[in-house]
Amino acid sequence: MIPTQYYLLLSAAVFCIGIFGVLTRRNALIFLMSVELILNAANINLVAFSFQYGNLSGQVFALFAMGLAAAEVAVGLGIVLVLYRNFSDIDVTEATTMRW
Amino acid sequence: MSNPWIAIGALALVGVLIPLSMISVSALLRPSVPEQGKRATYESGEIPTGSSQQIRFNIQYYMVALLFVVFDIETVLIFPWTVIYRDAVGALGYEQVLFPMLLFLGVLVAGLAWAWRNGAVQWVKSPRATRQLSTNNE
Amino acid sequence: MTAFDYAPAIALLPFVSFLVALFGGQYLPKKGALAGIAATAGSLVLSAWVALTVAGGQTYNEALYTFTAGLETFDLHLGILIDPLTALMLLIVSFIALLVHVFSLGYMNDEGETGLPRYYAGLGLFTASMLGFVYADNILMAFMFFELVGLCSYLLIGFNFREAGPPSAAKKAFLVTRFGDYFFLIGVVGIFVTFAGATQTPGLFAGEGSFPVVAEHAIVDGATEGLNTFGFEPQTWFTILGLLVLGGVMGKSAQFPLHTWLPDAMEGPTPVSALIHAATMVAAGVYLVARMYGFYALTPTTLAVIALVGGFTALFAATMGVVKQELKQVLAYSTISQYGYMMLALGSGGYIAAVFHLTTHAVFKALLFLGAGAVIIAMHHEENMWEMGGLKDKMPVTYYTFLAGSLALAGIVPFAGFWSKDEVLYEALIHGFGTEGGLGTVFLVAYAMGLLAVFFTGFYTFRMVYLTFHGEARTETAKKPHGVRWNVKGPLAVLGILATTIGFVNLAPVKKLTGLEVDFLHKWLLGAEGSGWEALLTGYEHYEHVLHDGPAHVLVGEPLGATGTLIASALLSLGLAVAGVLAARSLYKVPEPVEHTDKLGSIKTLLMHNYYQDEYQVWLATGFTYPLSRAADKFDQGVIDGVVNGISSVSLFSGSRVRRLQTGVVTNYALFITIALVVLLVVFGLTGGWF
Amino acid sequence: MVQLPTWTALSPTLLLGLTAIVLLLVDSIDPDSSNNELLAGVAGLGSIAAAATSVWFIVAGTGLPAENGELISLFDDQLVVDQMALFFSFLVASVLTLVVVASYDYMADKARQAKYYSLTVMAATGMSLLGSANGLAVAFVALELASLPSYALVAILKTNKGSVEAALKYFLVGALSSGVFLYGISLVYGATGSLQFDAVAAALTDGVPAGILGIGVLMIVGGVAFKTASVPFHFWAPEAYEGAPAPISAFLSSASKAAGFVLAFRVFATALMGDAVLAVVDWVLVFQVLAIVTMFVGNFAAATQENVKRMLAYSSVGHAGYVLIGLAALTGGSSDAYVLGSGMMHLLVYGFMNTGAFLFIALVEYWDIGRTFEDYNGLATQAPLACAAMTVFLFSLAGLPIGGGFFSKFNLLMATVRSGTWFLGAALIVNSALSLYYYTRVVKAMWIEEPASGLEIERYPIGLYTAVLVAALVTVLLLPGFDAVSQTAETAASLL
Repeated sequence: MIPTQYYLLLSAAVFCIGIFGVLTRRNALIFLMSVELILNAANINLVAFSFQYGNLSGQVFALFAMGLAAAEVAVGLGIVLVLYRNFSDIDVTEATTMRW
Repeated sequence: MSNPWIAIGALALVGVLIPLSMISVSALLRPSVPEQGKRATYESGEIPTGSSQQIRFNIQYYMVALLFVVFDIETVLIFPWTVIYRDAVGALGYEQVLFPMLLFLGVLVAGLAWAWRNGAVQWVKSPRATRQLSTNNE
Repeated sequence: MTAFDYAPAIALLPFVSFLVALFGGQYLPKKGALAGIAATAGSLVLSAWVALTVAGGQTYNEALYTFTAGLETFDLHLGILIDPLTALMLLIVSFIALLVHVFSLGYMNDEGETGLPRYYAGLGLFTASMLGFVYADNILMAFMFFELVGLCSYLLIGFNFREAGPPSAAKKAFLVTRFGDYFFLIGVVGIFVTFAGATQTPGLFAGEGSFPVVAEHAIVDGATEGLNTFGFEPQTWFTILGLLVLGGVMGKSAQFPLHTWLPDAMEGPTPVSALIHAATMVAAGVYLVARMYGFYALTPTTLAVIALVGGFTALFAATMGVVKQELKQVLAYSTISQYGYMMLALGSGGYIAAVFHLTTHAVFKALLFLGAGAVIIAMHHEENMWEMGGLKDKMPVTYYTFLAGSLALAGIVPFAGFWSKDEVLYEALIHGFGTEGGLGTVFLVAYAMGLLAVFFTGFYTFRMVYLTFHGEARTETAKKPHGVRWNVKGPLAVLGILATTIGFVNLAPVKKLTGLEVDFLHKWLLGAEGSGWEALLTGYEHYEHVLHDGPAHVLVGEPLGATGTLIASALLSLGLAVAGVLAARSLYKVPEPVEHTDKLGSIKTLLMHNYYQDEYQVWLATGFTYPLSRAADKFDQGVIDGVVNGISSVSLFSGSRVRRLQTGVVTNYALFITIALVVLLVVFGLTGGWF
Repeated sequence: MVQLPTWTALSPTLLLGLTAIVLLLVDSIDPDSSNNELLAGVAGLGSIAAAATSVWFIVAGTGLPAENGELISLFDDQLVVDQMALFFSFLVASVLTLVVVASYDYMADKARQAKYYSLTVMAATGMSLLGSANGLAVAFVALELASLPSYALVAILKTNKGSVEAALKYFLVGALSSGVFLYGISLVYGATGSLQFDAVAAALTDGVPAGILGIGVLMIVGGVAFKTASVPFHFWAPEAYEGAPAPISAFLSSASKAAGFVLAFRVFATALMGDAVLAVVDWVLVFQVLAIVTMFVGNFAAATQENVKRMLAYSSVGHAGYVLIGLAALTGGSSDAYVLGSGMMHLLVYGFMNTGAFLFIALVEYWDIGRTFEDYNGLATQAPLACAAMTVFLFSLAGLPIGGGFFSKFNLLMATVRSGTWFLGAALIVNSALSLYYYTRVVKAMWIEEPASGLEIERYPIGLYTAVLVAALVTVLLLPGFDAVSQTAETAASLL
C-alpha cells in the first residue's frame, strides 16, 4: 500500500502549481484552470485520507467538491464571456477601472 | 511478496508505448494528401471560427458543454445511492431512501426545464460560422 | 398625576420642535422659530412645576425603558433622576434656551439669514439632548445624550458652512470633544465592568446599588465583594475610572488642554454661542462631575487633579482673554476661565459653590453673549472691538445690561458673580488650610491661581467694555449703528435684572456674619433629613460626610478665625477684581485707546491723565500681563492646535496610503493573499512547532 | 398543539429554497416576458415567510435544547437547528426582504429579472443553510451555494463595465479562496478523520499531527476571511460592492458577511475550540491580528474616498473587523458566550443599517445623480425623508446613540474589556472615531451643502422608499428593542 504521505506530497505539488498559475497567468481561462488544480489537489487529499481512515465521508465529499467545481467553472466561464464582450480581452489585468 | 511498483511501472510503460507505436506505424504507412479540411482544428464536429492560431468557438458550444458537465457530475452523486439502494430500502423504507433522491432529481429537472425554456439548448448557427463553412467548401 | 409623570416631556418638547422645524420649517411663518419658542416655554413651565414639586420634598428616580436586562450581568436602560440639582439645572437650561430662541428671532430672522429651518432644528435638538442629559439617571444614558450634544454643536457651529472658518471650527470642536469622549466611553465601560458583579444596576447615579454608593461601601467599609478592579486596589482603580470620565468632562467643559475648540467655536451664530456657553454643552461637563460627585469625593487624587486643572484653566484662559481683539473671543476665553472656577470648586470640596457659580454664570454669560450679539447686529456683523467704541449712547439698553453682566463677570459686589466666585475661592481656601498633607497644598496652589485670575478677569472684562462702548466711535459703522428690536432687548432686560440679583439666592457670607437664613441654594442642595431625598444619597449632606470621613479627609481650617477668614477672602478677591477693572480703565477709558500698550511713551501720558494710578499697576498691566498672555497664546495656537491638526492630517495621509493597496489588478490581489497566507503559515508554524 | 415533524425545523431555509425553484418555474412557463410584480411578489412573499417562520421558531423555543438536553439535528448530525441557526435565518431573510422590495423599482426597466430574483433567493438559501451547517462538508456546499449566485448577481448588468469588472474580481478571488478553504478542510479531515463538527472536536486531542492540522486551520481561516471580507481576503470587497447593482451590494455586504461569520462561529467555537488545537495553532491570536488589521485597513481607506458607495464598501470591511472581535476575544472562560453574542448582535444591527445605507445608494443610482460626495450636495432639499433615513443609518454605523449600532458597538467594547483584550477595544474606539469623520461627510453633503443647480428629483419610487424607511425604522427601533436581540444572541451563543 502506498503511504498517505505520498498522496499528500502529490496534492501539495498540485496545489502549488495551481497557486503558481493563479499568480503568473493573466489569461482568465488559465486562471480558472489553475483554480481547478487547487480544488483537485484538495480532492486528492480527501480521497487519500478517506482511504487511510477507512471511512467514506471523504470520498463522498470529494464527489460533492467535483460537482461544485463544475458549477463554479460554469459561472466563471459566463463571467469571462461578459468580460470579453466589455473589455474585448480576457486578460484579467485589463479590467482596472475601479481601484484605490 | 513482489513490489507493487513493478506492476505500476509496467502499466505506465505499456500506456506510453501503445500510442507511440500506433502514431509511428500510421505515419509510415499512410499516403500524404494535404487538404484544407484536414488542417482545421477538430472540435467535436463543430466548425471553429476565426483563425486557427486563436481558436474561437461559437458561444453555444460552451453553453451545451457546461450543461453537460454540470448534469454529468450530478449523475456521479447518484451512483453511491444506487449501490446501497436495495439494502437501504429494506432497512429504512421508501420515504427515507427513495423520496430524497426523487426530490433531488426533481430539482435537477426543474433546472433543466428552465434552461430548455430559456433557449440554452436550442442550437442556433452563428452567421460567421455559416459564412466560414461556405468559404471552406468552395 | 404628578409633575414627574410629565418629566419626559421636558426633553421631548424641544425634540418635537426639532422635527417640526426640520420637516415643516420651510412652510412655517418664522421658519420653525415659533415652534421652538413654544416648546422651550413648555419645557420651562414643566421644569418649574418639577422644581416646585421637588421643593415639596419629593424626588424621582425611575427606569423608564430597559434596553437590555442582562442575563446574569446588568441592565442598560433609560431613566429619569430628578433631585434638587437636576431640577435647578432643568430650570436653567430651559430658561436660557427659551431666551436664545426669542433672541434668534432678532439675530437670525430679522437679519434675513438663510437656512433657518436647519438652524431651529439644530437648536431644538441641542436643547432636547441637553435636557435629556441633565435628567439621565445612569451614566450610559448620560453618555448617549452627551454625544448628541456634541453632534448638535457640530451642526450649529458649522451653520455658516460656506465661509472658511465655521466648517473647520465645527470639525475641531467635534474632534476635540470626541477625543475626550472616548476616555469617557472607556470610563463608562470600565464602570459597568467594575460594578457589574456587585450590583444589578451599576450605571445608576443615585440610590443604593448605584456605582458611587457601591464604591463608597468598597472604600469606606471594605465591602469589595463582586467588584472587578482588575487587580488594582479599589482606591487606585476608582481613581483611574474617575480620571477616564474626567477626560470627557475636560473636552466638553473646555478645560486645559482640551479647551482649544471653544474659542474657534465662536464662528457659530452668536445665539448658539450663548446657548453653548451658558447652559448646554460646556455646562454638561461640569454638571457631570457634580452629578457623580459621590464618586469623585472618594478619591483624593481625582479631587486634586480636578482642582488643579480648574485653577490652572481659570488663570490660563483669563490671561489669554487679555490680548484678544474680537468681542466674542474675549467672551470665549472668559467662559473657559469661569468653568475653570467651577472645576476648582468641585475639586476642593466646594460642591455648593460650584453649582452656585454654574447658575450665576449661566445667567451672566448668556447676557453677555446676547449683548455681544446685539452689538454685532448693530455693527453689521463686525466683531473686532477696535472697530467699535462709543456705542454707549447709541444703544443704552444694551450698554446697561452688558455692564451688569460685566460687573457680574468681574466679580464686583453686589452683582451675581461676586457672590459665587467669592464662595468658590473661600471654599478652596478653607479646605486648603484644613486638609492635611498634599491635598491641602494642592488646594492652596489652585486657590492661588484662581485668585490671580480674578485680577485678569476684571482687566479683560472692562477692557472689553471700554473698548466697545466708551470713548469715541472709531469707524463709520460705529457712528451709525443699526437698531435692534424688542426681541433682542427683551431677553437682554430679563437677563440684566437677573444678573444683578441672582446672587442673592445664596448669601452664605451674609448668613455667617449676621445669622440671617438667606442661603437658599445651600438649603436647596443640602438634602437634609426628612426630605425624601435622603435615599438617593446625592445631597450635600451626604457628600460632606464622604469628603470628611472618606479617604480624602477634606476638613475646614480657618487661619484667621471664622469671621476673619471670611472677610479677608472676600476683600482679597474683591480687591483684585477692582484692581483689574481700574487697570483696564486706566489703559482703555480714553478717547483714543492704543492697541497694544507696549509703547512706553503713551503710558507716561496715561499716567498723567490718571492721577490716582500708581506705577505698580501699570507695570502689572504692561510688564507682566501682556508678555504672559502672549506666551500663553503662542502655546495655545502652536502646540495644542498643532497636535490636533497633526493627528487628523496623519490619519488622512495614512488613509490615502492604505487605499493604494487596492491596486485594481486582480493578480496583485491574489499575490497579496498568497503572501499573507504564507506569512501567517510561517509565523504560526514556527511558534506552534509544526516543523 | 400538534407536534410538527422534525424536519420542519429547517423551514426558513426550505422556504427560501422553494421560493427559488418557484421563481425558476415561473420563468420557465413564460420566459419571454418579465412580470415584475409577479416575480418580486413571489420573492418577497417567500422571504417574508422565511423571516416570519424564524421569528416564530425563536419565540416558540425551537432552537432551545429539548428536555433531554438535545438540540434538533438532522441528517445524521450534518445539520443542526439551534437558536443561532434561526437567528441567522432571520437576519438573512429580512435583509433579503428589504433587497427584494427595493429591487422592485431598481430592476424595473432592466433585463433578466427572473434570473435576478431567483439567484438572489438561491444565494439567500445558501446563507441560511450555512447557519445550520454542522459539518465541514455541508458548510462548504452551503458556502458555494451562497457564493456562486452572488458572482452571477454582481455581473447581472452585463453591459456595464463596472458590474463585469466587479464580478470578475469577486469571482477570481472567490475561486482562489474556496480552493484554499477546501484544501484546509481536506487537511483538517486528514488530521481528524471526520468532517462533522462534534466528531472533529472529539478527535482533536493531544497527538494530532500538528503540521497538517495547523495548515488546515489557517486555510479555513482564509476561507472564512474571504466570505466576511476580512483582510487579507478582502480585496474583492471594495470593487464588488462598488460595481455591483446597489441592492446586490447591500445584500452581499450584510447577509453574505453574516453568513461568513456564522460559519466562523460554528467552525471555531464548536469544532476547533480546544486546548489541543490552540496549542498547535493559536487561531484566537490569528483573529486578533486580522481583526485589528481589518479595522484599520477598512476605516483608513474609507476615510479618503471620493465615491460614497466605495466609502461604504470600505466601511463594510471595517465592520468585519469589529465583528471579528467576537472571535478574537474568546478566551475559553466564562465570558465567551457574551463575546460571541455581541458579535452576533452587531451583525444583526449591521444587517439593517448597512442594507439601508446601500439601498439609499440604490435610490440615488435610480435618480441617476452621480456617485461622489459632491453629487450628494443638497439632496435633503429634494428628498428629506430618505436623507433623514440615511442620516440614521450613517450615525448608527458610526455608533452614535441614534440607532441600534450604539448598543452593539458598546457590547463589543464590553466584550473586549470583559475578556481582557483591551487592545481590541482600543482599536475599536480609534476606528469608530475615524469612521464618524467620513460618515459625517455624507450627512454634511446632504443636509448642509447647497444643491448643485438643476438638481431635481421627479420620481419617488415606492418600493425603494419603503425598503429604506423600513430599514431606518428598524434601525431606530433596535435602540429600544435591543433587549430582545441581545437575549436571543447570548442564549444562542451559550448553546454552542
